[in-house]
This record gives sequence, C-alpha cells and structure tokens, in this order.
Amino acid sequence: MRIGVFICHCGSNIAGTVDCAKVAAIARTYPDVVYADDPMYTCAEPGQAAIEAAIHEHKLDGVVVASCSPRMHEPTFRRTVERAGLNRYMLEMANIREHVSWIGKDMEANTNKAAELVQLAVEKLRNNKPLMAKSFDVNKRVLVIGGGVAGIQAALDCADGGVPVVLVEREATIGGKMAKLDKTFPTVDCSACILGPKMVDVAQHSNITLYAYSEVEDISGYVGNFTVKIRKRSTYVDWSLCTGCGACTEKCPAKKTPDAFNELTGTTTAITIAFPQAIPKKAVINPQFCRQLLKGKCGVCAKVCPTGAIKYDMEDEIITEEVGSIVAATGYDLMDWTVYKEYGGGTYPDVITSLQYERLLSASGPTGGHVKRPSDGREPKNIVFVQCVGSRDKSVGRPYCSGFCCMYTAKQAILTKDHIPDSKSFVFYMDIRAPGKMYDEFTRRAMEEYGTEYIRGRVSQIYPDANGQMTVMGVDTLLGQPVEIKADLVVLAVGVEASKGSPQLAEKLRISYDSYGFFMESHVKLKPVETNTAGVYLAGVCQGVKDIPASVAQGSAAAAKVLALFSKDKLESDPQIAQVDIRRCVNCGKCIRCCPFGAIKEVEIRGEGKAQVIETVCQGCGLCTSTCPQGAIQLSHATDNQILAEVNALCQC
Amino acid sequence: MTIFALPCEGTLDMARVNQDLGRYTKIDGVTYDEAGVTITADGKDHRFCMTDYAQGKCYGCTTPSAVLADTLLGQPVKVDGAAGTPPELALLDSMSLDERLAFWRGQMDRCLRCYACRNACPMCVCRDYCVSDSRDPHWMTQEDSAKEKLFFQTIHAMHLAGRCTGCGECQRACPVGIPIMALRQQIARAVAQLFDGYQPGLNPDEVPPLLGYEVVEKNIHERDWK
Amino acid sequence: MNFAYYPGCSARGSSKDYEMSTQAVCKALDMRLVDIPDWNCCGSTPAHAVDTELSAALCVRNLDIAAQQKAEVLLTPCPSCLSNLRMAAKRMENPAFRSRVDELLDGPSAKEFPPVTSVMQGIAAQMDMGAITARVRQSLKGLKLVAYYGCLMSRPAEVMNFGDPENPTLMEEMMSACGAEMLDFPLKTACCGASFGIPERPMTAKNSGRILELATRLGADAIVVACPLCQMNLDLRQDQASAAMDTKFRMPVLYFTQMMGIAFDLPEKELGLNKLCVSADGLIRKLGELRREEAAKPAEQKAKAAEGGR
Amino acid sequence: MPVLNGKELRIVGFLCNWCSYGGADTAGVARATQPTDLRVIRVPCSGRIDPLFIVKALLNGADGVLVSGCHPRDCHYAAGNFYARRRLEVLKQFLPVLGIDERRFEYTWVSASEGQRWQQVVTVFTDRIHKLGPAPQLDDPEPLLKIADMALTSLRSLGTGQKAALAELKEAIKAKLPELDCVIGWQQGYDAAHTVPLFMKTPEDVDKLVWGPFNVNNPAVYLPTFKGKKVGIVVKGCDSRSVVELLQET
Repeated sequence: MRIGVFICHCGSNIAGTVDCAKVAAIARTYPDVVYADDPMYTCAEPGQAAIEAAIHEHKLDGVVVASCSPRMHEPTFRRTVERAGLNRYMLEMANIREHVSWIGKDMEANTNKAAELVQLAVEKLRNNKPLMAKSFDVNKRVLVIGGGVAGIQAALDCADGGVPVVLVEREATIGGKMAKLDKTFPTVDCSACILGPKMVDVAQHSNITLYAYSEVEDISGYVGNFTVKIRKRSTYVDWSLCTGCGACTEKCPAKKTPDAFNELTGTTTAITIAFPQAIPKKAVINPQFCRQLLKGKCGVCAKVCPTGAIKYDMEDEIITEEVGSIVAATGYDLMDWTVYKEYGGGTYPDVITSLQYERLLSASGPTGGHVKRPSDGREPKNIVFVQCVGSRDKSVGRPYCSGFCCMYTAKQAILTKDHIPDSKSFVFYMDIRAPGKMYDEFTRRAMEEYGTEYIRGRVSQIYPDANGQMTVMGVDTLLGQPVEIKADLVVLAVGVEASKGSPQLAEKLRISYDSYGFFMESHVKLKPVETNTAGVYLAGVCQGVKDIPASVAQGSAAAAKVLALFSKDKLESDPQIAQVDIRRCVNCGKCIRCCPFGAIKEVEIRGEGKAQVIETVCQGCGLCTSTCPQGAIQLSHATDNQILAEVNALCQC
Repeated sequence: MTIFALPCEGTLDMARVNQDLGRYTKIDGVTYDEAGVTITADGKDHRFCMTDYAQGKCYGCTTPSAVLADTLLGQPVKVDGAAGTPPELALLDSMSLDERLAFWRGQMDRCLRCYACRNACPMCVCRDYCVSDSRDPHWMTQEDSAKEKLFFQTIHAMHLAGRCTGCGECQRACPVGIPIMALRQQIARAVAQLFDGYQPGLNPDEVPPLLGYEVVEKNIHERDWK
Repeated sequence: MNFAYYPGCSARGSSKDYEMSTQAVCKALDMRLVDIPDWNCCGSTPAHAVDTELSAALCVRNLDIAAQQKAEVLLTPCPSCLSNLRMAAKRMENPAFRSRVDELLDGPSAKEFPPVTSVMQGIAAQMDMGAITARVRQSLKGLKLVAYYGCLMSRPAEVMNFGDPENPTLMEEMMSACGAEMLDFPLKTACCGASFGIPERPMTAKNSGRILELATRLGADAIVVACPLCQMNLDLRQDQASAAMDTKFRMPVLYFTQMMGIAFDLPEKELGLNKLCVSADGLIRKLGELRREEAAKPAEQKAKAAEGGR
Repeated sequence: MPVLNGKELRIVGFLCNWCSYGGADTAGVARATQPTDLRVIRVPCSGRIDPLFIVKALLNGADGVLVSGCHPRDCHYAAGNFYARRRLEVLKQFLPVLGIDERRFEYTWVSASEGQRWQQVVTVFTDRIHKLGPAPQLDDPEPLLKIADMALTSLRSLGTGQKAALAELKEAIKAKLPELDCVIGWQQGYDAAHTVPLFMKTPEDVDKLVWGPFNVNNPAVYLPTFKGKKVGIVVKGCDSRSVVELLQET
C-alpha cells in the first residue's frame, strides 16, 4: 500500500503547539507511508489541490489527513480524494486540533501525541477497503409536524415545489402562536392579516393534506422511506360534514368552558371553533365540559347542526402515512411562571402573561379589543410590563434569553398607548435586546414617541394594595434606587420553553434534544436546519428561540433541504454498514436478537440458516459485530481488524 | 429433542483419582458400593469415597435432577443450602491482585494451547470458526506466550458471559489441570449479582442477560467524576 | 430534652420579651434550652460589613464552644445571629479562610461545628404540628394574623434553607396549628429597613410603614414576627411609620413565641407581653370574648375548640 | 511508539462518534486544558466496543482504558449504549480475577455538548491512573503455583447411583427410539473406570448404556452437531442446564 500523510498547520491553531514538520518526519517512518507533508491550510483550495497532486504524483492509494476533527472536515477530504480517483473510504483523519493542539501547550507532549494519532490513522487505513454505496428509491412526500408559521412556511414552500405534504397540527386550527398575536413588531401590522392568507393557502393547496387536532404517534423507517402513524384525536364532530357555520357554538349551554385559544382570558362554549379565521374552520367538542359527554343529557348541538355532523360516539383514529422526509416545527410554550411566588404565583387576576395581553388587545379576543382588567373589567391606566420572567434566571432553571420579549414588550407598550391614550406604561428590563432590522429604532419609538418609561432593573415584589391596584416594587439599577409603582395591570413577559412533549417526539424522530427540550441541530453554525438523523429537518422555535421572520426563514430553509433531498430519484445508502461472512456465520441468532433496528434477518443459503443484513435498514452501529462470538458479522469501516490495528498500534509491549 | 434423565449422585474427579492410582498398566475391574467405588489396578485395590473424590462442581451442585426433561425417572434429590464460592474462585479470592497475575503467569506457562477446553465446552457455538485461529478477524497471534494464552481464556470466558452453566467440562478436559473454571465462575458471580441472581440454564424462555437490557438498570449505577 | 442555645445580644436587651416567651414556650414543649457558656456577640453588627474575618471569628468562637459541648445542634432565636453563624461555618470550609480566623482566635478551632438552626425550625424538627395543636389550651381561633418573616430568615436561600425564599410558610403552619386564621401576606419577606434604622430613618419608616399599612388593610389583628430587629421596627417605631404614611397604625406586633404562649395559656408575665409598645391587651380581650362566646355554645363544639379549632 | 517516559502513561480511550467524540471536540473548541496521555479511538457507538478490545489493550501494556458513550436514552442508535452498559459493567467486575485492577478501566457517558464534563472525566481518570502508576505486566512476576483446596462438604449426599432406575430408563429410551434418529449417552470405555460417549440408534446400543460416577463428560456438547435432526439425550442434572441454555439460543 502507498500512503500519503498530510499534517495540517491550521495556521497557528495546530502549529502553535505542535511541531507539524517533525510529525510529518516521524510519519515517513511508518509502514507503507511513502509521502508526508505539512501544509499550512489543508482544507483550503491549495491544500486540497496539493493532496490531489500528491495522489497522482506518488501513486497514493490511501491518504491520512491530520488536522481538525473528522466531524468537521471528513466529508471535505473524502470529496478531495474522490476527485483524485481514490475511493472516499481510503481516507483517514487524525484529530490533532480539538484533541491535541487546543487542549494543552506542552509542545513535546503534543507533538508526540499527534505523531501517535497519525500512526493510529495509518494503521487503520492499512486495513481499509474501498466501499461502494448502494442506492435506493426516495418516497417524495414530506411530513411537517406543527402548523405554526414555521411549519406553514415549510409546508407551502414544499408544496409549491411540487412535493406532496402531510401537515400534522396538535390543535384544532393551524396558525400556532402567531395566530394569537394582535400585531407584530416592528411594523405593527395585524398578525391575522399577514398570517391569514398563508393559512388559507394551506387549506386550498392541492399538494397539502392537513391533519388538525392530530399528533404523531410513531415513526419508523429511514431517510427516503419513513412510515408515520398519526393519531387523529376525536373531535366528536364529523369534519367532512361540518361547514363551520357556528350554529352549535351559539346554542351550546356550557358557556363556562375556559377558552384555551384566548389563553384562558375568557370563556367559550363546550363545542367551539377556535377563532373566526380558523383553518380548518370546523367545530370541536371539549369532552371535559360537554354536558352530553359528561352527563349524557343535552344534545343541543346535535339538534341544531344543519348537517348532522355531531358524533358523540366518535373515537380516535390512527392513520398511516409514507413519507421520505420530515420537518419538525413544533414551536414553543410559555414556561410555568407561577413559580414566581413574589409575583403572586398566579393568584392575582390582574397579573397576566404577555400572550394573554395579546388576546386582550386583539379585536378577535374576549374583550373585542378593548383592554379591560380581568378582575373588574375596568380600563387600566397604569400598566407595568415586567421582562425576563423565566428568562435569564438561573434560580428557576431558565438561564437562556427568550429573544423576542424585548421587542413584543415595546410593541405592547405602543399598542397600549394607542388603545388607551391617557395610559402610562412602565417597562422593567435587564437589557434591551433589539438586534434585528428596524428593531432598535422600534424600541426607541416606544420610549421617545410613546413615552413608555423604561426602568433598568428587576421586580422584587408585586402585591395588591388598597384600591384594587397592584404595587410593583423593584429597583432602578441606573439610579441605584428602589422604585415602587402603582399599577392597574401587570403584564409579565414570560420566557419560552420547548413545547410540551418535545422530548417524546425527539425520541420518536431519533434526534437529540438539549436539557430544555429544544431539538439539537447537526452543527450549531453550519447545519442549523439538519439533525443527526438523515431526512429530518428543523424549523422555528423547536430548534431554539427565534422571532417570526427567523422562523419563517428557517421554515423555507427546511423546505429547501427537503427539495434538495428530493431532487434525486435515488439516494445513496451509507456503505458503512454490517456485512455477514456467510462462511463464518453459524446462525446462532445473537445479532438478530440485539439489532436495535431489526436490520438483520435469517435466510436460508444452500440449506443452511445464515444471518443477512438488510442494507437500507442497517444504521451502522456495529452492535452486532461486538456481539458475534466468531466475528462473522463485521461493520464495514469499523471492523474488528481495523480497531485491533489501532489498539495494537498503541499497546504493543 | 427428547431429554432422558436420572437424578445424579455425583461424578468422580478423574484427575485426582488418577493421581492416587499412580502408575498402573491395567485396570482389572471396578466394584461399587453405596458411598464409593473400589478400583482394582494391577491386582491392587484402591477405594475412592465419593465424598472425597467428586468433581468440584458436584459439591455445590443445586440441580442433581434435570431442570428440564421429557422422561425423568427416580426420586428428586433433596438439596439443602445454597452453593458457596466454588473452590477455584475461592483460591483466586484469597490472593492479592499481584498474586493473581503471578498465578496466571504460572498457569499459562503450563498451557499447551491445545484448545481442549474450547472443544469440550457445550456452549462454544462457533465450533470450527473460533476467532482464536482466524485471520479475519485477527484477534490473536499464534505466538506461544502467556499473554496470548490468557487472552484466549478471556475470549472464551467473555463469550460465555451469562451463558456458562458451570458444567466444568473446560477444566476437566484440560490435560495439565489449569483451574480455568475460576474465570467463568467470576463472571457468573458478577452476572448473578448484577441481574438479580440470574443463573444460566434454568429456564429455556429467558433471554441471556448480555443479549438484553433494561432502560434503568437496578444494579448498575452511574459513577460520579467529582 | 436539652438543646444547646445561643440567645444572642438582643435577647438580653431590646428583645427580652422574645427571650422570655421562647424559654416559656420551649419549656411547655419540654425542650430545655441551655445557654452555651461564655458566649459572645455574633458580629451581626456592622462588623460583617467591615471585616468578614473578624465577624466570622466572633461567630466561630461561639461555634467552637458549642462543638466542645458536643452539642448535636445549636439553636438561636435571632435570624441575624443564625445567618451570621451559618455564614461563618460555611466560610470556614475554605482552608485559607479557616487558618486566618484561627489566627485571630489564637488556636485552631474545632474541625466540625454542630449545625445551627433557628428556634422555629428547631421546634418544627422536634415535633409535628399535631403535637403543637395538642398543647393548645386557648385556641387562637377567630384571630386574623399575618406572618412577617423579614428579609433574613429565608435568605440567602442556600444558607438558610427555609423553604421557598420568596414564600416561606413555617410560621403560618405553627400559628394555624394554634388555631389562628393566617392571611396571605405578600410582603412577608420584604425588608423592614432595620439595617438603615440609624442612617436612613425616613426610608426605614417607609418600609415598615408599607408593611403595617398592608397588614392593617388586610384586617389583621396582629403581625407575628420572629426577628428582634423587625419587631423593634414595627413595634417601637410604629409612630414614626405612621407619620411616614400619614395615618395612625394600631397594630400589635408579637413574636410567634408570644402568640404560642398565649395559645398555650401561659402566664402573661412569662411572655413579656407588657414589654410591647403597641399593647396587645385589645388582642387578649378579643380572644377572651371569642372563647367565652364559644363556651356558651354546646359542649361538642367546645371540645373541638380545645383541639385548636382545626 | 513509546509513551513519553516518566511524563505520560498509556491511556486508551474508546469514544462513540456521536456524543462523546463530539464532547471531546467541544472541550477542544473551548480550549479546555487536559492531560495529554489519552489516545482516542473513534467508534460509531459504545455498543460497537467489544469488551475484548479493552482486555487486549490492558494485557498488552495499556495502563488505563476509558470508554465513553451517549447518555442512556440519548444513543444515536437507540439502544447501543444500553447493551454496552451491561457488557462493560460485567467486564469491570471480571478484570480483578485476572489480576488487573478494575480502577484501570472506566466507562461513562458524555454528550456532545458536555465539553466541561469531558475535561473533568479525562482529568480525573488520568490522575487516577497516575496514582496507580504503570500497570504490572503478565510477564513481570515470578510464576506462582497454588492449588485449590477440594476438601468440600456437599449440599446433598453423594453416592454412586447404584439404585438409579437404569433399567426403566433403557426401556423408556427403547420406546422412544423409533421416532428418534439417535440418543446420546455413555458407555464403558477402554476399561471399567472410564466411559466414552454412546450414540444409540438400535435397541442393542441402548443395552450398552451405563450410569454412575464415571459418566463424567457432558453429552450436551454433541447436540449442535445434530442440529435439525431428531435427537434424544441422557443427562445428569448439570448437563441438563447446558441443554436448557442451548435451547435458549435456538
């Protein structure tokens, strides 16, 4: 074998604490190494060109690159050697940056370690074999989980790209949190007016199948060929008949039903249509409050329904869909702010969340757009906004910034002034984070044009005082003085967290999630839409806090990823999968038992039972290889011999 | 498959029997009594009482009658008490780490690398495809060193982890009498301790512990790195 | 049962009544509080603001004595002492700090100090609320009280571990065990301004005033406290607070031990009620009437009342 | 290649590609200073790690071996680390019987985001190995020969099984023989004090069957060679457990 070794300086990142030239020199003494060099930037164009040149000039049939982590540039250098005519699996990398030069300054130790890691790579490479990828068909349909603005955008872009879309929404209507907002910053245009048309497009697009009031039950398969089980929760209304006329909601006697869409600021009926622009505009019965379902007597809605759509005996339904790719856009929920006992822990009616305030501001809200205090319906004159409630607060396990609160608080202050001209707004803030386009100008307007009083500091205590007002005690850290404000209404900018059930969904998708339940992207900077599971992409807040424009952008980005994936008729399967040596296999069945993916089956070959790997199902974990006593099943590119070669290189005394 | 069984009253440790018989040219015959046998070799009688000359495993045997049989004749044998530490393992337990290393050094120097232990093992399913003499995968060299030989014993022990029923054939078959049971016994002890007293070979429907898992392991705990 | 006890300076001065009632109540619950010999100030003076090592040394000396007494736990009535003692013990975990303090004390102090806890937590640890109820002779049923903890008892949370630092509830539990009706008091952990009692008189008056104002508005018959400084501010300086809020407060401010003493029907002089600036006589009278009315009612209700009305 | 004498010890790490290798990268990106001894071998999943790799390393001069994978429940391959956990734990408890200090082998879980934890793990483990010093090698010590004490008391009365119902057993076997290809048992060997395996195909063979203390070997060892055939087998109690175990696996 003829191996070429390239020790990357990575500028001074590696060369700063590793003697690259010396490592190259040592590498030349390793078996089969016929060429070694130490370029300045191996991943840069000239660096890659040098590798290609060396492959031709020295007739190399294997290459070792010692540089950064293979998790960073393995794909890059695989393409490089491929361009020079080698099989991409005849490349090995030694991680001498993250694992050597960056974690210690001892030049001697680092150089020695780097040389050893190169030796590991060489020994492994000497046992490498060219691997050929197999190809398989792609089912060009996509599943979008979550019908918020990010999911809607992803669905529409995919559908416009000619891809059939299955859109699953947990609630009775799509629209997500944005549908609950009154106006949007920084332009203060009506949320419903800009989102509404998109929602209608979803309903009317011939490529989109919408399952509202449904949840993903189970996901199996792999990129290109996922099988998804969807649970259509019972609405007790046959949507194929329901026209959304609303007759039932007018007659329903259970008028005390808490209104989830209005964030519990108002009440609704047991049978209800979330809001006038709901998509789909269909009625849903809330079984906790429906008298018919609870007591078995009432049946008013059934009587008044002109199409006879009411079905009290309706049950959940499981639907199976086949798709080739999945976009997760499950959004967020507000954290449970009642842990803040100093703010009353939810006991004071006039201390509400910002999302509830949106509903009070909204013309389609419970107060028809007239701001009224929940306690006595009076119009508040002094409104205090408290930011960072459940954001940037370690004491409640929420150290991260929720990103958009600064902006919507400014927006709400402005809207408050528009609604109640003789009102006065105060904002307690830690820092104002307004990095977006036109954002800082916007917060300035809130202060300068609308006279909102911004107080830099946290609120220590909120309590009701004599004449039904709230006393808000805090500190002005700029003046270094305690402040106390009498408020008619207190609005808490409650921090966001990943939506309920995100971890469970992540398990089903086999993607990772962080300690707050946000889904993990493949690479924080370079792969913000991809996940570690091929064919699964992320959009919106489920991946990390972001505002509407960013969510929409990521929705489109996810769609672009899907369309790119579907631009190929066949996908290449990763050849790094298990292979059975049928001569050695004694059909003991241990591998079949262990395989987490059921990727191994028993087949009859010349009258003998043998194990066989289903190539498209095998994910390449290698559990079978470490289970097979006679080593008959080997994981390509991580065979016993390849790992043994590395062990022997290190331990040979 | 059909299983026929009789309750077992113990079998002889032929290694020790031969030791006491010493050199002989011919065995004339064997006479049995309740408690033992008398072997007449070259006209000389040697009595071997079962209680002194049984195989090590027989003393701690808790299953004299078959645990599974289609035809099981005779009365079930009463066993009182649970098995203690087997003698081979007890020997190792009595040593320090360094002594154990030295012990295996000595034992492995005596190993002929004849693989009789492997061939006698009913649980060795690999048969002709043992990794000890394959090049792909190439786990072992053919070098006749204590290291390689001990490594083979480890391979065998590990392949038997959670499967070895302690039948002792490996050790019985060893021509130089190395107490290699100890390695299997140590694993058996670990498996029993980790998996609620699991003993291989009692219930055909059980899953061997190393071919399964629990999401939360009752007896395996995360170590802290403070 | 005996408990090592650190009274603290104010117990011998400004808050004698706290000391008396504490002793009396604990005796009634057969907890004997035994002063550790030759104790000294805990440094809960400006000392801790000026020189941490010195103030720690003051505490450590007391802890050291308690350790020599082989005390399992050291009780103290004063939150300020408590926080200083605990802080000192915590700081002593740092070897460097320990060595400097030992130097000040000329001689190494005990390796291990007994845990320090407040009398209130001490009682709670000793018996459940049922046991307290069982000791009640004159239920506080019908009295509306607010519990005021002040800023020290629950903060810093990791040192004081007194439940939710923003919303402690132990005093409420004890009082309602005695039959009182406890009103939700949002300002229960607000600052009374004691530490600025000298330099920032008006601010102190305002802080205290706010607390008194809310308690009055909620219709409380009395404020129950557990801190000598809070008590002094709300009681002794109630007129100043009234002036600051231009109103006239008449709000008795009792130590929780005094309240328990009343519920246990202990002699008034043992509870030092006469030491209160805002007299509690009205409160006692109201209680008397309540109980008399009850006595008039049928017997089985009377039985219930003896159980503390729970 | 030798380690830096006096400076480093030989520590081998097996890291799963998805979590722990990423965690080590994260530590590097954060410039989290670590001891230099560790040499990392990258594997797709902790489930890929055959415990024998670790023994191989330890027998051949490694002073310590560190394995790290995804936290339980976070395995990129769903369950690889669950299997690994059991196998590695068994290995850890097995090592001492070889004379290898179990503290020289450790396994843990580090996620791709836990750079700090990785730094801690490496530092703590490396310190531990340095405290233990270079691992003693099998070839170093003088051979030590000891023999196990076989003077044991039995859990039940031992005997020669003369009263055993051998005759009835033979009848039972003969009765079943027609529907079986073969029945495995024992027969007298080259003298009365030794037995050899007996493969009964005819009633005459059955008459050769013997029972007693000389039936030392375990007939179960022949079962796999009869795979797919209708086979009978005569067993002692201990042999029956091997049969059961074989049944578990087929």
